[in-house]
Amino acid sequence: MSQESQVTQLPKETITFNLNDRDITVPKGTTVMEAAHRNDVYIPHFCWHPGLSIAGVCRFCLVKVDNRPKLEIACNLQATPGMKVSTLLPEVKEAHKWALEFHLVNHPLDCPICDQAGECKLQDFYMEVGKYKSEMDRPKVLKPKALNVGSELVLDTERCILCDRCVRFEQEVTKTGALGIFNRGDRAIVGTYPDKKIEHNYQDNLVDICPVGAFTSRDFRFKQRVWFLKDKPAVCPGCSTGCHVNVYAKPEVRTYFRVKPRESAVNSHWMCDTGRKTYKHLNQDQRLRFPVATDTTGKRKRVSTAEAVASLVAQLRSVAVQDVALLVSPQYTCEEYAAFFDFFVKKLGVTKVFQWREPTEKLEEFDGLLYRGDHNPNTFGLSEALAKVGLPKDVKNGFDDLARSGAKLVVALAPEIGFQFPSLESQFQRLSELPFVSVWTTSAAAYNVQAFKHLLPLKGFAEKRGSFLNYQGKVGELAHPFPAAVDDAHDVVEVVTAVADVWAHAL
Amino acid sequence: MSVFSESLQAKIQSFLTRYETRRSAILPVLHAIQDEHGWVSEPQIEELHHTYGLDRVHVKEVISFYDIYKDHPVRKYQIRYCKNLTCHMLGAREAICRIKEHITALDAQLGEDGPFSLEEFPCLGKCDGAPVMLVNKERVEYATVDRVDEILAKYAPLPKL
Amino acid sequence: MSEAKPKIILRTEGLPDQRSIKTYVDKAEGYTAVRKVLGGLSREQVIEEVKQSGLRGRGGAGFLTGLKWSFVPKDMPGPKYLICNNDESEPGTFKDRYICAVNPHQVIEGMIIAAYAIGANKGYIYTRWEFQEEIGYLETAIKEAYEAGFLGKNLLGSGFDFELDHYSGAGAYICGEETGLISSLEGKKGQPKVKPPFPAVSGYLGRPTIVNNTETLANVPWIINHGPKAFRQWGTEKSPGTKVFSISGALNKPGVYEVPLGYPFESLLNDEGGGMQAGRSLKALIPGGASAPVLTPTECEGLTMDYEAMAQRGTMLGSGAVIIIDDRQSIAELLKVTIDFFAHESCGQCTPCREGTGWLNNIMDGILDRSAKPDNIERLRTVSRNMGGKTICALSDACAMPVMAFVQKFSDELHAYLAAGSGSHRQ
Amino acid sequence: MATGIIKVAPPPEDKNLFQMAYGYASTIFAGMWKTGVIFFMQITGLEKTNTLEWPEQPATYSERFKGKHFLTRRDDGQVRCTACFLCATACPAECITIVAGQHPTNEIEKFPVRFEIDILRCVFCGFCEEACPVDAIRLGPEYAMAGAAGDKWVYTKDYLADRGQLHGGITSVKEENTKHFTTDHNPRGDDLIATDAPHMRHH
Repeated sequence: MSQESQVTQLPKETITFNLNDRDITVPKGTTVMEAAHRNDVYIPHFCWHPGLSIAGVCRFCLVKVDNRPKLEIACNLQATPGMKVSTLLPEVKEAHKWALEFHLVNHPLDCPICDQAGECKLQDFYMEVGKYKSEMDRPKVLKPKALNVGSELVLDTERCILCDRCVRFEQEVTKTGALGIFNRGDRAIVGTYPDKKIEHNYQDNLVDICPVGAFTSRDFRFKQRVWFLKDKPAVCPGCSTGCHVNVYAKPEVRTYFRVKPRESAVNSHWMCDTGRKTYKHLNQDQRLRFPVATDTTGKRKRVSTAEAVASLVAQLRSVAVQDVALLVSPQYTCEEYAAFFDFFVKKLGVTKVFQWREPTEKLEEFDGLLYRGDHNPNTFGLSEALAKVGLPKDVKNGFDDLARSGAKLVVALAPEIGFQFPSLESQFQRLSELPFVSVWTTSAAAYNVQAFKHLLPLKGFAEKRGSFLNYQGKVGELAHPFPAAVDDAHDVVEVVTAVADVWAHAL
Repeated sequence: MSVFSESLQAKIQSFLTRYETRRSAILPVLHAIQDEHGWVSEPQIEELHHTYGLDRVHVKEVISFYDIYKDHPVRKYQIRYCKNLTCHMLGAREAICRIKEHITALDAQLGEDGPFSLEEFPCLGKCDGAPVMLVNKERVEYATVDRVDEILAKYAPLPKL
Repeated sequence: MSEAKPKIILRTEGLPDQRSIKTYVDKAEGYTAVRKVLGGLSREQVIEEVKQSGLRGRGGAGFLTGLKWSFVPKDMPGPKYLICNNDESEPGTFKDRYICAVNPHQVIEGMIIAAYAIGANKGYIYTRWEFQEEIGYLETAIKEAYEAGFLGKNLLGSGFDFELDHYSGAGAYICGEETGLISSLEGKKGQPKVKPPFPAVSGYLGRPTIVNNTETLANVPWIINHGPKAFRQWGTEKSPGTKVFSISGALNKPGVYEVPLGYPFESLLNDEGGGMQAGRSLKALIPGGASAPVLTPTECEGLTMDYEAMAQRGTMLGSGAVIIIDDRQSIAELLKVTIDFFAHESCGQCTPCREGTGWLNNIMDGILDRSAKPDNIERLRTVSRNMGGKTICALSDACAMPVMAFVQKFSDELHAYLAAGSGSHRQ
Repeated sequence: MATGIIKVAPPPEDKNLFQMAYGYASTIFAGMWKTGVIFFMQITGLEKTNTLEWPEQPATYSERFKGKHFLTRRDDGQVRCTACFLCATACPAECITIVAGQHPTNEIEKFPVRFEIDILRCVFCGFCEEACPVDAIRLGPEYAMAGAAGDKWVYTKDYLADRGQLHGGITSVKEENTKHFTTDHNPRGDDLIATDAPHMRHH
């Protein structure tokens, strides 16, 4: 992203200045705010955002510079050699107190019903520098609330502090310019042109950058209070860009609630709305809850993982290796591919390996910001893994070849993100016509296909360790898994190990 | 089919090329539209957006920001009465009350077709003629409460109060 | 003493057909300065002349004009711009309007010289919409100047081009602030821009831009013609030259008068202004437009009209808008009017100004309808103190300063108004 | 006889059996007389009894007794609760389950689609009452909560807001903080959103 490239292309020469009695060396031309941001000194602010241009309107990041009469805003203050800057002096704190008071003068007391509560800058600063006894004893200015400004958004202009971040985001990042600030003085309200909506695929970023509860996400609206949620870093499985994200869940109820971007070189501060929906399939109502196998009468029934593995091995023994085929979707981690191919290709010598891809996909598509036509997180990794075991690495949908191959037993790693596969159902149908298919999947959709005789529940991307390789081959780490929302779920590595064990002992 | 008259279209075109950037033309264009129509309607903004490439959000922002631009229909005679310091000291408040009385009376008869609308205006920069008001574009000085009646009568017949 | 009074700006005042280029050229050595400059003065020389003269910006801040010009980067390729700030919106100020009505050509000549000095080839005169007549005068003047060959390509064969255009505002006080004016000229909301960068380096469309007040520019031709020394013969050491004052209030002869800086307030009030109207006496004085702190009669004693004397008394000369408040006025009402103005005109960008002016206005409503508590009067000061000096432009100070002065100097009357019900002698 | 600090009363030497019997009998009779009189007074209602015949006679507790919870209402009869989850947050027994939703009407933005208290978990600490910013939940003077197996131990919103004992619900007199949903200077005030109550899983 552009912001990143700026960071990398900064001029060589650096300057040193003093911030809170601590010498800080930064590239020439850096503002005090950036310098503080990079050196973990927190200067309170509303309108400044590392991913956006400088507006300097909230007047909250006031700092004291030695030998200068007035307080200055850190976001537009260039660090110069030898400059002494302080954010701790009483006069600065007093200024912050009043800056906050001015923000709160017309801010409604919506905290009980505001989704931002708990991660709201106004609340945080109020705890820090609040005038606990407000001097405002006059009626507040009222503005329109709960407006529908986009498919993903709800706007409350009364909570808005007019920091201008959303307007700049629309102008600078998405270049759609759908938002403006109308009227002037304390009558100013942010909004879209009458009856026009925000339509792009990056709406929820407005919710993220909004320092208060003016923009709230329609998907997350009222679902949970944020202080109940735990977040863990992960990588978005929505497309081959592999944005770095945080997944938010409430482990006590084993429910996932939202996905938010995490600052990184890959995606800067942003991510698309499609990616934000990748938590839904992790919730229990959409998960395959238990392994399924057939009993002697050939009837489907719930079994333990051990039984499922045993029956799979039995099936494997009953057919010749050249009749075994693997159908692999590019939505699993490199580690999983390694283990999978290690056993089936290297050990068993299976040669029929096909990719499970979406026939309608347009790989070269790109929206110019983040979202890519390849809706799989690990196409790159799969090709690598295939190449490693000496198989063709070219990216193509292998369904037809599979049908022609006359395989009698297929082990299929089904796609995890179902909504990225419009033709998933028809693919299931085609697959179910084959003699024996063992479908390894996270989703309950496969269970509803009666013809599937053998199903193994897998963990979702937020529940396992591993790594994706994005379109550039950059590594995206999945290092902090949540406990699986489904008891019987395992990742491919665990399943394959089990299969290998049984296979070995059965010899 | 354009919502603008031939002459107005020509004017707008000339403004678009007159300044360094197209956007700079927004203010003059809006002035031109208001001189002809008195206010700026949404269809007009839409045409500016689509035909003349003036972004509708930018135009709306400008209209809402500046006092002169109106996004709702206006009366035949818009009175802008200065209520600032000097005019206030020399009797603006009483005159404004008087004008309001007239307008209420007129509106009682004519409703929306009443000839006058009143806007208490920040400042008109003619303090040596205070109290001063603008009727449309015409500046009227010494518009004290005792002269208000005759001044308004020049524009439209007034009912007895 | 009025015959001894110098005329630098209003030289064609009262002459027949005063606005026309003919009168200007015949009677007021019109366009001789341009000839002199284009005839062989270098840019540096022009700037030096103006620096020497000690000419200070007449728009309100009183910044040294020559110094301002010298900030423009010399050898920077690409266009530069000169803008004449004719958006005179400060309540009580109407001098620029009068200058445009009396002697528009001198402004234009001043612009040509200034443009030459900073190397700008495009200029704009930004006039507020309310000055419909004067906009007419300016446009004819510009036309005349083009016909006479003082505007356009290759002026007087010097190879210097200068195009001048007129731009009309749309009713926003904040467009009088130079960066606000630039935003407006770019077709945006008239919201001031964060500084740095300053307009002299990156202004209109990100190009070097100088914004000067109408009166300031009108001074330039005279300085070029007669030299800095002659200019300094009037006014004080730090505030040389003359100043065009606009005097208003309950006077016998309110109007626009050009007098040397340092001119005694007494004579300005009684000679030029013709004294207070019968039966009225001076209650207070606002010496520099609505944003200047108010002065009590005692503070007015021995007051001279120049930047230092005003600063000394904790107020400012501003744009030279002298507002006389007579004894029939209610301070509470005037304070409401002042605050209401700034609350209406705040551009809504910076929080302290947006919310602060609104809050003050809100309190004033309470005081006028007497629903406010007595401590609200002191709160006016607390709020003002904390909104001042914290914003992009000076509007929040412009609101805070007069409020603090009013409340400090007339707090008894305000309390009486709130308590007794009527502080006004009108009812 | 030990003489010292402790004085021991001498045994009744000069009392004969009859005297002793009289002594005991008289006290017994005195006691029975007293009892008899009170018994007579009370059954004839001449004296007030200090016990009551529960459950036929109800016992009333003080208003401040922290008994069974109830949800207060607005003047318009709507449940006042704004589903802010503060009670659930404060609850040490984690016995409160709330599902919030978008209210169909515009006056109220957020409201509890479900509000449940698992009374078997509740410890009657009253923290919910303390935490509530809008005086929506209170602990009332009802104390009798005995029940048989199979009874409803999870109180629903309707039960909490309106059960027989509440006589049509208690209205809290707290004044509303102003909400602004009108269309003036609002380009699209008619376009207020109304989302469905979000679906929530529970284990």
